[in-house]
Amino acid sequence: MLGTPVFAGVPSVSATGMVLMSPTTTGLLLEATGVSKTYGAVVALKSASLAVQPGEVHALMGANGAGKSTLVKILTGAIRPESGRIAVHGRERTVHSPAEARRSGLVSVYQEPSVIPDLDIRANLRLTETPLEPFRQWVHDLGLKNLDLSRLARRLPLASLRIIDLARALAIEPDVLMLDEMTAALPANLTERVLEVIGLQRGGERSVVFISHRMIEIAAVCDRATVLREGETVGVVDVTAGTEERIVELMLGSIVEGLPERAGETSTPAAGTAAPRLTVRGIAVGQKLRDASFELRSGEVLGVVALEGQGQDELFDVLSGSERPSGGELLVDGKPASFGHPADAIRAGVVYVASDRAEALLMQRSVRENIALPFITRIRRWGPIDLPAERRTVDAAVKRLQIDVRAGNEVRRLSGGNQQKVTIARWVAGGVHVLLCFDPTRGIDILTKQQIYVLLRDLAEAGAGVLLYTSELKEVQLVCDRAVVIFGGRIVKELVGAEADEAQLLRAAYHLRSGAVMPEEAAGAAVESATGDIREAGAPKDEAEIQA
Amino acid sequence: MSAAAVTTERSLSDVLVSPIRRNTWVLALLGLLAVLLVFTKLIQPSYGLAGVQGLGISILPLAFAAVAQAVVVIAGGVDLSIGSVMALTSVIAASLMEGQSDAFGVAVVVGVLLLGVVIGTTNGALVVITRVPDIVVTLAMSFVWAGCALLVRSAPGGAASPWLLNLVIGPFGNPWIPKAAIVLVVIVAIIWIPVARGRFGLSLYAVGSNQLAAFRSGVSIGRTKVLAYALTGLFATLAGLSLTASTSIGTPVPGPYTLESVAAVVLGGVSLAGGRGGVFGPIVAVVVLQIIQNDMTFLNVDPNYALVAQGVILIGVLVFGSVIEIRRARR
Amino acid sequence: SSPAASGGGGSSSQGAKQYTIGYSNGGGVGNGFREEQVCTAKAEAKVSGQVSNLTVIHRNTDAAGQLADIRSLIAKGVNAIVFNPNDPNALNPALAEAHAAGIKTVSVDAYVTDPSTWNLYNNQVKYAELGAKWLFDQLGGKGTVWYTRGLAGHPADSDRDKGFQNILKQYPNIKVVPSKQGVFTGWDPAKATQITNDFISSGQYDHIDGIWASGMGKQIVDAIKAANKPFKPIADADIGGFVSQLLDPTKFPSLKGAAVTNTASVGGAGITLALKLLNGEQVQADPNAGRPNTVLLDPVLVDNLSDASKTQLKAWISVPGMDPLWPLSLSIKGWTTYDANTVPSTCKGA
Amino acid sequence: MSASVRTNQWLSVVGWRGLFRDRPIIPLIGLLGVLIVAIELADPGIVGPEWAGVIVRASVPLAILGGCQTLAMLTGGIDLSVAAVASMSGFVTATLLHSPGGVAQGIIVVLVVAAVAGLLNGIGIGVFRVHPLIMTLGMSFVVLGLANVWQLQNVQTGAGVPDSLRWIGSTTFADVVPYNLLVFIPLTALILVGLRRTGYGRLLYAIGDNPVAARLSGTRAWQVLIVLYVISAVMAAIAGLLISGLTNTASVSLVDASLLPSVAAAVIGGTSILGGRGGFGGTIVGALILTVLTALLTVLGLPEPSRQVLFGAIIVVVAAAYTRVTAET
Ligand SMILES: Nc1ncnc2c1ncn2[C@@H]1O[C@H](COP(=O)(O)OP(=O)(O)OP(=O)(O)O)[C@@H](O)[C@H]1O
Ligand SMILES: Nc1ncnc2c1ncn2[C@@H]1O[C@H](COP(=O)(O)OP(=O)(O)OP(=O)(O)O)[C@@H](O)[C@H]1O
Ligand SMILES: [Mg+2]
Ligand SMILES: [Mg+2]
Repeated sequence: MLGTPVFAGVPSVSATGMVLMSPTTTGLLLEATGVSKTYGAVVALKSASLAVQPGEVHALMGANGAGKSTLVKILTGAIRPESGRIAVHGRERTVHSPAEARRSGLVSVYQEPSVIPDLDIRANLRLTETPLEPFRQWVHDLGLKNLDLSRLARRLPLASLRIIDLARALAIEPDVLMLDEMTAALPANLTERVLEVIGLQRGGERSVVFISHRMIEIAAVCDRATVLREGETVGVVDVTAGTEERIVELMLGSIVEGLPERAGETSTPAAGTAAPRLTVRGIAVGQKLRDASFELRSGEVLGVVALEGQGQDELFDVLSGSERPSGGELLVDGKPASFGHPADAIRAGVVYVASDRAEALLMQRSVRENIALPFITRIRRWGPIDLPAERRTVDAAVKRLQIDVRAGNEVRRLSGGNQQKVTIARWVAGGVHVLLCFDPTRGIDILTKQQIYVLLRDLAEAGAGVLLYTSELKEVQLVCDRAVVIFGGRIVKELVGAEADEAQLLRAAYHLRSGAVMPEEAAGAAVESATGDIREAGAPKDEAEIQA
Repeated sequence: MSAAAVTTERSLSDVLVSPIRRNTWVLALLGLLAVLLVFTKLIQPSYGLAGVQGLGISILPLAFAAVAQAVVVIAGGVDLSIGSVMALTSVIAASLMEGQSDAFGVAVVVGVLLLGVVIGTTNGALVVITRVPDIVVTLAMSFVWAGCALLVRSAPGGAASPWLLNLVIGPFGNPWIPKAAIVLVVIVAIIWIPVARGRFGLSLYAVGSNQLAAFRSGVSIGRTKVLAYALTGLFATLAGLSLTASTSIGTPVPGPYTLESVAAVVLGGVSLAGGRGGVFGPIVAVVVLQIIQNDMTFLNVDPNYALVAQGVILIGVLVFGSVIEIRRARR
Repeated sequence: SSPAASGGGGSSSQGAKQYTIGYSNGGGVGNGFREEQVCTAKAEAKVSGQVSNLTVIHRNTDAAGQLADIRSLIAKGVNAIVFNPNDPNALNPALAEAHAAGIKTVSVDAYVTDPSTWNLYNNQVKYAELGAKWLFDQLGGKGTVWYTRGLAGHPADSDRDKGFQNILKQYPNIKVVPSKQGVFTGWDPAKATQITNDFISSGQYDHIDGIWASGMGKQIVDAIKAANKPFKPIADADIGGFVSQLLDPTKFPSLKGAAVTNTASVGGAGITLALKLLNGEQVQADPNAGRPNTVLLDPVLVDNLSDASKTQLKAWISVPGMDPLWPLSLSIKGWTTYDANTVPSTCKGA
Repeated sequence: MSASVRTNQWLSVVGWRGLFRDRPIIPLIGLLGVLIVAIELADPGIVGPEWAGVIVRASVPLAILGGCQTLAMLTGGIDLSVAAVASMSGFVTATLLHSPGGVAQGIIVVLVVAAVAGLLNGIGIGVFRVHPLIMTLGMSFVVLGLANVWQLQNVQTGAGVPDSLRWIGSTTFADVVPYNLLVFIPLTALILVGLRRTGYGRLLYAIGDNPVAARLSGTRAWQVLIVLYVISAVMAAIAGLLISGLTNTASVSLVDASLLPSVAAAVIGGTSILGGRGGFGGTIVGALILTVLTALLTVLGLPEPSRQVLFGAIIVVVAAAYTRVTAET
């Protein structure tokens, strides 16, 4: 795919595909066996093993909640296991803290950013004793330009923070680098650069443990994959063409049936004729979003595609009532609407699934309270709750999204994917007119993704309009009827869903003139010119920060 | 746009603008202070040397207390035992120094400062070890330290070494410069600036800003917190010694410094959520509060309405600040 | 009397207001004693006709805070400062500065050690001695006494303790509970009630014969009544609520008690003393005070055992409807010139 | 689709821990029991129905004030104005005793005044986003100042605590059951049910847990906060009336000494000062623990300094043990 190296021929351990805990070959860089961890009644890891050879990129695979993050946290000393052995360079170790792990050569980029929000980047680097020059070099290589080291971290967008996290880890020159869903929050252009950098590590001194739910990324950069299921290592696989199926099978156990190719296959919406649910006319937000106009019809899933910081955040903020537009007009079901608060939007039937779970969930409350939250917000609903009715509604939503609620007393105990489902379930439980989804499948496993696609199509079929921003371009073809591409705060292209393949979308996202076929190698050059375009358009500094 | 060099150089405007942008609140406070001084001169034309000298010595205990509170609040905690620690260290110092030589007095000051560090460390260690929220531990410890102060002496008394009084009372060189102000600025600068510049300072802000991220960045949360409390204990002891120095005695009953220090810290631009602010803002806030107090006297405001006015001003300044903040966020 | 310092502005001293006086009270906002004290100061300043401006600083603070207040009065340039000190020694630096600036200083309700300041206060040692002696005599010199005190560490409390211990030494057969140090109410009505309730419910109340109190007698008596326990002889201060209890045999049958005066009129007396000093008048210091420049106000004890003393108590509470937490003795002979009945109204309009 | 649940829950330590974590009130009650045993050991025979009545009577106002803190803390706030408001309410009611409307009028007036103070708190915190600690601290200055102005206006009206307040605040049924439970039990029921079973109660937790999420779900936090601080102030006023009845005293600073204990009652009761966790049940036990602890120290007859030291030390130990027992993993 995206100009990343083809599978390098790393000597494979075994061609049989699956070996339960491959008998240790000499010179393993990192080896963990029998690692277990429980949280109260929840067993996060039962018996996990991982063996990493020098110079390999090793995928750690598993469905949501399989225990991947837990294993990485244990390996880098962020939490303590109940049992298990960890050996680095063949020597057994107990790691008490990330700082200690780092001294042993183990460094992780965790699923959530680990940058101190109230310190500037320079201070963050000093805190972690990261050498400055290598850091700069890595930041540059990873495609983050014009990073101002004196900016406070809390003022930087999530994607920049992820890149900073990664560059910082690389600058430390670790022996084993663990990346927990590094690419989930990145726009396509940055993902590409990250994969490239990871690919370059292959065959060197350093090993990478790579976690991602995107099979395509695994195929692109990984040599081997360890698969976790329900806290247990169920297999180690050589990644070669065609092993995808095998990995998925291992991940999900016996339950896999053929995953539908296109979630929306069955539906052929009369998109052209249905009444518009949402009409956006000339919406602007300062300099960041300029003159956005489109229609979202009942029964339609409309994709939104953009590189990082092209105005999509502002668009969704305006539509969800979080921010007032500086100009333009909004119609919901043909009636003019003006949202001063998310409550206004919700009242009008326009609901928003935020991408950042930390932003959307009451982490210390139950799944049930989280899902039922929107029902009680209006003053009229402050009185006694009809508990049986609530239970019915919530149970239906939980069932529909197949949420694992065993740790549901407190949402923070759920795995990332299940948390994500809760954020969606909240809106599925009530009736929606317009569903705004901002990267809803971020960090979600392959099966759940399929469920969400089906769900979005179902909702559309039931009459809702769905607006779906996605950073995973493949999704557009899978679920969207149409897609619009935003660049520099403007809508620059509209495509029909079925035709919107990745190449098309990327080209549009970089705002390249159509017609020219983009050779994969030319991506870099394209980036340069795209950057130039933004400059001319006078995009403010914040947005210009991340340009591939 | 070619090499890495371009990407990370700081432009001149960044160097100049960002410290101003980051210290807007403190600068605004300094502005308020200037306005208040002019206002004071207008309502009380005779305001001059005596006023400034009185101001200098008056703010000393609360200023140190505010610095003490600021340190721990920056680290994401809060210390409700500052008033009690001040009382305890102040009675110990005054009791030991009574009728002793100057040299012994110096030894007492050093010893009491060390004790303050021990007290602060105890607070911090309890917070870290018990994992009970800071506010609970320090609230409970405020009873313990106040009780200890009463054990030391049941009534106010003792005496400060004369040199200690001379250290803070009166002018320094120029009659307009109070010694107390010099003492305050020098001590705070000597202790705080190296701390803030060093790795420990970074850790303080890191822990206050986001504990998880700090831990993952290799900061030892426990050690940082304990050290923060130790530093707070040290500054609280300096506040207690200023009490002894300005009143020449030790009082076992804690004064109103705990809550006042929290108020000063918030007024001084330190976020109670941790991770943001510095120690100089709170000092300016203390000066502002004291001048307001003086102006009430000059204006002959009825004491009860003065109390009301104090509450309204406290709220008003913060309402003003957050209205500005909300406006800015809208834009 | 004629103006001493100022350059002969007014020809007649009567009616010519020429002095500005500062008044500092470092604690007890809302406390009956302190509020009444400020009121008497205001009343005296008004009646004297010689005070053009009385600036009152009245807030809850400590000695260092009061130092700041006195310094701001100095910066304001008042002619005299009357204050209720938070500590006998702590204010000395500011008092010296005041003296250097030609400002007269008067300490009321407690003394300070500054040599140039005049002190005028209730004799707290004697307060305790009067009550203790009355109480121990009631018990025939033999029995157990519950010793309830004020605020730990407060100078008045320490003085009272001194007096109590003085008398205790003379009565070897009197036993004190819970200990010789007594129990502290903190002069906090709620805490006093709580302590009494605990004392009663623990059964210890049944074994005592009398109570010595430091101003919280009303709360103690109320708690005893609420618990349906028999009253025991009690010595306390002349607080309105307590004296009413002593005079109400229907609600408080067979309650024997004595009220010792602890007048809050020291505020007004302090103004008088300051004016005397400003006018250059000779002031007679109390030779028995044990310190120079000191005027001691001796307390008196009145019990509810005889008709004569009851008449005296009734006279005290005759000032219409005062707050029950305020002390009753509203004037001091020779030191206050206002009409006692006007004190409450002086406070009106704040 | 992952983790499996442990089966033999009750056999394991983890199981007990889990039980305590889900029902944090159980270890608290155990602790209260320990203190009661201690007091009985220190002074045999003291514990009995009458004693219990006295303890409950003293705990009720503290529990109500702790309830104010609990509600505020659930949203991540705190209410430092409760003491001033409570003192004001007892005091002003007393001064209005001889007004034409009598006690009833007095009570209505103070509840309205308290509600106004709470409203201003709520507006400052909810609309202007002033930190609750500062907003309520400032408000306590304002209320105390104004109450004192009122005191000086009214020294002549003959303040006295109304008999009805004395009855409800200090007397007991059959020498055991305090009448202040007549106020407390309905109030408790209201709060407990309100927190668990009403939309409003849920929103308090939601705002404290994650204000951004609450907002995105359509919660207008300012509405919730204004109502919260009004409720808190009204509860404080009710507590103030009971305290003035209990002590038969009306003073503008009557309740000051209960401010920090009210915070302590809430936090000992397991309410998180950071918001989103806790409840009123724990606070009630917390208030009982503090009251029994004070009684224990009284019974021990220690001098004041040692009592203070012990009081603080025991709170730390209690809170630490509690945290340990209910901790995760
Ligand atoms: N602090 C915690 N308390 C309770 N349970 C937890 C906690 N952290 C994780 N778990 C549980 O442990 C299991 C493994 O979680 P983990 O985060 O490792 O999954 P993951 O494989 O990284 O999933 P995802 O792909 O969704 O990120 C989940 O069932 C989760 O609910
Ligand atoms: N507390 C609750 N728990 C679970 N489901 C609820 C709850 N309250 C409402 N619902 C369900 O959510 C859906 C939408 O509720 P909503 O409050 O919008 O009702 P509504 O009749 O549309 O009100 P309005 O006319 O004011 O918009 C309904 O299907 C209702 O059954
Ligand atoms: Mg994970
Ligand atoms: Mg509806």
